[in-house]
Amino acid sequence: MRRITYRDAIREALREAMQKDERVFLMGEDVGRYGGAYACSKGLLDEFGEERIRDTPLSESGFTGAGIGAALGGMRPIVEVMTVNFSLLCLDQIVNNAATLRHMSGGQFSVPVVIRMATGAGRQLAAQHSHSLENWYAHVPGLRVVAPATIADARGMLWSALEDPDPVIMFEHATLYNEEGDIAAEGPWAVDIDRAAVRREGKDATIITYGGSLPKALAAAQTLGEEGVSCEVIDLRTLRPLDTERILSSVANTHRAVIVDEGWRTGSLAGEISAQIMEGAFFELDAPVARVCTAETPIPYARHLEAAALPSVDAIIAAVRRTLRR
Amino acid sequence: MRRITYRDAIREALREAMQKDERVFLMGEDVGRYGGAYACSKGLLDEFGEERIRDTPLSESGFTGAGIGAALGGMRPIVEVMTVNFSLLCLDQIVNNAATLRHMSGGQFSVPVVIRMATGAGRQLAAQHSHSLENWYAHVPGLRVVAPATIADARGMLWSALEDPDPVIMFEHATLYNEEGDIAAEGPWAVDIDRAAVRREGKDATIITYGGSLPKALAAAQTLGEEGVSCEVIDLRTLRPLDTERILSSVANTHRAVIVDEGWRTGSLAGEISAQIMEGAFFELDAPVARVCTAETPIPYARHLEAAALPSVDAIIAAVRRTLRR
Amino acid sequence: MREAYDRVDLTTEHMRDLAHQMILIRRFEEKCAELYSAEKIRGFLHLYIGEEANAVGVMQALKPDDNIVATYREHGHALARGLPATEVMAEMYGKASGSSRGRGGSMHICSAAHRFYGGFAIVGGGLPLAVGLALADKMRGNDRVTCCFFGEGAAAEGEFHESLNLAALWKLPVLFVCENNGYAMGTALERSESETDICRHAQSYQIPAAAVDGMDVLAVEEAARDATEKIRASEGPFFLENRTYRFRAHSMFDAELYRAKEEVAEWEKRGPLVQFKRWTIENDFLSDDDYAMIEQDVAVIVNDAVAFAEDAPWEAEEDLLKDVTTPAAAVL
Amino acid sequence: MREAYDRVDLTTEHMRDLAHQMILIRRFEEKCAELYSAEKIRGFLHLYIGEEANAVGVMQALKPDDNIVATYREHGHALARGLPATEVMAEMYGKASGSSRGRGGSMHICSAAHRFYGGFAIVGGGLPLAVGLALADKMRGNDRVTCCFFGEGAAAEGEFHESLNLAALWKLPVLFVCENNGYAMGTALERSESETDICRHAQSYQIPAAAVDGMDVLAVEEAARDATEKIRASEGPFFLENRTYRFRAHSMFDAELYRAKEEVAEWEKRGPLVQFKRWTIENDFLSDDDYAMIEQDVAVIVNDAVAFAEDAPWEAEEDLLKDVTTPAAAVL
Ligand SMILES: Cc1ncc(C[n+]2csc(CCOP(=O)(O)OP(=O)(O)O)c2C)c(N)n1
Ligand SMILES: Cc1ncc(C[n+]2csc(CCOP(=O)(O)OP(=O)(O)O)c2C)c(N)n1
Ligand SMILES: [Mg+2]
Ligand SMILES: [Mg+2]
Repeated sequence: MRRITYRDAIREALREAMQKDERVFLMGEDVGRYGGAYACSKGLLDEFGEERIRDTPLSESGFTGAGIGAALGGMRPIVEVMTVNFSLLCLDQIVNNAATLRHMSGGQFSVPVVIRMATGAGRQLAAQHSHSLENWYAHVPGLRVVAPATIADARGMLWSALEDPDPVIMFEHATLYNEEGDIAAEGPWAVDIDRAAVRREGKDATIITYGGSLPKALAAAQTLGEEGVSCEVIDLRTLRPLDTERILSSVANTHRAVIVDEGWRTGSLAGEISAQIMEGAFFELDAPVARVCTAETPIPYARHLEAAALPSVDAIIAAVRRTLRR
Repeated sequence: MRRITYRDAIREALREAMQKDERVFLMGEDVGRYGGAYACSKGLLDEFGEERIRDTPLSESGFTGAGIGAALGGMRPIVEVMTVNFSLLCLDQIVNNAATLRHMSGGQFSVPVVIRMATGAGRQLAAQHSHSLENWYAHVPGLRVVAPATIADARGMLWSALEDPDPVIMFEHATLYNEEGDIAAEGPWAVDIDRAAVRREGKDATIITYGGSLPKALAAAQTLGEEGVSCEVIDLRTLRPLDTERILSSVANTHRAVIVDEGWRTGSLAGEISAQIMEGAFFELDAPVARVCTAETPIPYARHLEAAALPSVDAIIAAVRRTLRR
Repeated sequence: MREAYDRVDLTTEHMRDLAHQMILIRRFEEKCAELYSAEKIRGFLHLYIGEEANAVGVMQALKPDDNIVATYREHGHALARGLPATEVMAEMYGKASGSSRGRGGSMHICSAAHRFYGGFAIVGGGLPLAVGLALADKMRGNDRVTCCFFGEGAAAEGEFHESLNLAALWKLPVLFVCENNGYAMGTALERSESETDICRHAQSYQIPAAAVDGMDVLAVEEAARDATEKIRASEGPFFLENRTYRFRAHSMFDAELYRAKEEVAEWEKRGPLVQFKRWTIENDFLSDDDYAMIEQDVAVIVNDAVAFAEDAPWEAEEDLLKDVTTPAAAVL
Repeated sequence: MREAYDRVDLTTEHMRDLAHQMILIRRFEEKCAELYSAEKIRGFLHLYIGEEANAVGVMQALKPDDNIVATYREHGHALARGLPATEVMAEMYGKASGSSRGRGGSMHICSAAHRFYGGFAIVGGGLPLAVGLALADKMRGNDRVTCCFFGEGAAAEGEFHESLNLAALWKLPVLFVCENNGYAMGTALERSESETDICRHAQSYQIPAAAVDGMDVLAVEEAARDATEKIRASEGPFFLENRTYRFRAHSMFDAELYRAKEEVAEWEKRGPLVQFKRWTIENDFLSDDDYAMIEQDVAVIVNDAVAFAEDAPWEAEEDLLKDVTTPAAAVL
């Protein structure tokens, strides 16, 4: 075992992919000389050169579309859109082109591109730099959406995503990059991105979450555990397609569920999951499924207001208690 | 009473708004000389001139942002984005600017812009011209989202939207423009856009829908009614903020609900509504809430495939029967 | 048309071939218009009638291995590229034998075999893809040109700006072909661009650009040969502005309130078919009989296409979800 | 700096005023950097140090009634526009007395009273808004200029292209000020633009453009006066490219791997404060004592700002959802 950060894990995964497959290259704003807005690609320019660690102009639609086109052309591009906030400028390319090409062409073309972006709030970056739009992407057929929440997944998911012949959106929560954790000294690292992962087993209630909210969910489960409430914590890991089976089987055991999602409550992925539980496990439920989401406001800058807007460990604990009527 | 089409109703509403308030103007691609992609503004150029019926270049982000800026500057712009499919090019302006400005400025600025767009499938326009992304917009704090489903709402909602001091997104389902209906000879037309509308009363099950799916829901309710199943049909009318109260009170009476939404099932607004019923009326439910949505595929061109992908009257009837276990 | 054309193979064979292609596109689309009224074809139908010289002329300069990215007005490009009229027509019918198995329709004609990437219906949306295809070729050392067709209306879109800059910055082998037919739906160029000289925009990215008479197939072929030669040599993009005109409505829903019949009539006099026919006859390349023959051959092709489409099977409804994602088996 | 400057009011008062403003911005931001390390200020902090001559010079040409749209690097613009240092500092602290009640922070300084629309953190995102503000003024017959600041990195964005075209096409009173500091984060201009002469881009939309030495406050003032005069006369946009340099890191997270210390040192020699100080002393407008006085005054202002921010109250948590939508009461 060795101790590395989530950021290191992403960087290792990038290096490995570049070494394994010469069709792989990384493109995006400041991935090269700057070393990446979150320093994920620091050092890679020296190792792989300008062609494969490709700095782009500020042109989200242009270079994301170019990544999609390069994938069509036989490459395996990794496009880094600095943050999901800026991806609002390239949604046309992702939704109208990447997600539809296979279908529109009657199965003639595939688009094996991986588009990485940082997501989420928690760093006092205010209203234009704190979105969590995972459910927007999870809504779109033709895309796969993944969200590594652990060091191991950060290390392993990229390669699994590159092996997918279709476009994959990879969300990296900005607050995770500095997280440290133990990881095996050597691979294999590949992750099964068709399956959700149980991060903690439990029998009284199921907490379903992903990405940046996983640490909060585990902390809540820990505290509740000390009080004798045993929570199962499910890390969705892949947001599209959802591992509904895993969700339902857990709820069938615990009969109670709380979904934690940093997206704004209305229209959130948490809503979708609640609906799927309604449809697939209604008669198993002892209490209504609860959601802990972000308040319905653009994210404020002030620390205390931002904290009040986002899902908190306390809010998760309270929600679990409510479903248990304790 | 007089008989007009949904398109006529939109046009009358545009004329009335232009006449009532000189700060109002219409801008968008081909709204002038062409008469509007859906002919909604036909004739208005002659009446109001180039300045107020403003043709724009193909620059969705540019002219939508300009509409937002003009609203900041004291005008009351109506921006027409031909279809929601093209709005993928101006989401940055709508989400990062229009929806956040009031908040980011600590309440100093308001953005009284109305952004109209056609939405939906059903006309064999295939994968890039058939999106229903209502839930994307309904997810965003700072926006109001409305969807006139009837001739009267098409006639009245625009003015109500213009009276809202904040940005309003108005979705007009492309299959509704040719719908005909009776409407009062004279106003007032203004619609209460804070409330959902009950389009048909019933006691056995509640069908919740909006926009282009309302006619399908009513047809299903009609058939079911003939079989002795009495359905209440709720037209959400405003997709953000949702009239949760109205939804819950109806479900409290019928104890059964089916949601019809042309969005792709996963991540749909239907999921949000199902979750809200879970949270607010769980103990009232005699059966799990059902959803009738669009299949998880880009919309195919072929008529029979497109029809198979979209919510149908038969599918709604079947879903209601299932919730009634008949 | 002009006296002389350099670097165009001025033989009877080639002239016949060009005439055949342009006439095939014209008759094929005239038939499509009929079939639209007959409700055999639905959705949007954007006719290329009047603009045939552009697709046909440009394709002469492209090799089978080059890539093509087109718009929703792409029937002409597809046929000129050699897609079988049968499969294109079947696609318009929405049949399983269509080039996109009926999933694409008129706006999304595609053929991997012809490196014809489609059929893109978001104005400007094809440009970034073309840049990416060229980037892949450059990185893999393929000697290939990516030819991207779009209308002058697309020039106002941000994606145009971003794509031209990337192509020039990275010296990518892209041939940008702007089919300037004067209108974007009902919006005349001067109402959408502060600078109506599109070439000047291209040049502002350091991209060499040339304007050509898009009603003269030989002029277009010549310009395209120049352009592709420069691209293959310099590995940088080139920009062609083809001055042309759309004789028909934008789509079947267009009432054409924005232009005068006289204007259309004026341009029709300079139509690519009439001009070329006159020129080839005056210069003794082809005779009236040759043209009669061509019309006969074309009529057969169009009729066969319709027959094929009529008889073609519908995709099974159970296969609705096919082609949303790639089956693991198909992984390369 | 030059010998002579036309149309700049060469008086001791004006020189003192310019010096005061530039020094205020410099000391204010130096303090901000300290406070960031002390964790009083959080989030992103983009310092304007080295670029002060641009905001200060341009503001001289603007009237109280003109509109301003800026970026996330806008402390200098806010102060030069006259926003109280107290409210700006309180905003950085996230306090309720901040210019945006603590909701915006460093990147979203706004003031309706100063027609300072903010503080926009999406690169290029402010340009369409500026076009819209100018459109409103033109339609309402207001004699007003909208001044839009952005960096050279924004020039590659589609929104830049669309906005310049609209402003030129509709002849709107917009002053585009491109603060070209050579880098977009770590990306040098030549790595992001195929055409590095930004003025040439502006001209390709038929927008008159001029490049000016952004390290010379008098040259900037002069150019801005020329520009705004032309705009007010012709009712069309004007484009200024200010050649300047950022002395500090892009943000507090930047390791500056992409440029050499020597390059920074070279530019620092031409710093706007040192140059102006030398020039005003050599030309007997100001003395060392004057500068000592200015530093004293500025120190007081900065200290008061910090004291104000320290003592300012926090917004109540219950008010979290305030300012998401407009209370009916506030409807105009
Ligand atoms: C982004 C986008 N906006 C609007 C439309 C609707 N639309 C389809 S074609 C067209 C006009 C395009 O004109 P041009 O680029 O000149 O091509 P032409 O149709 O003249 O061949 C418009 C506005 C679209 N398809 N995509
Ligand atoms: C659309 C978008 N993409 C990326 C970013 C991240 N980012 C913030 S500032 C910046 C560089 C901008 O450079 P420039 O426009 O030259 O302004 P400068 O910072 O040099 O003043 C980048 C890439 C952003 N904020 N918005
Ligand atoms: Mg055109
Ligand atoms: Mg810069």
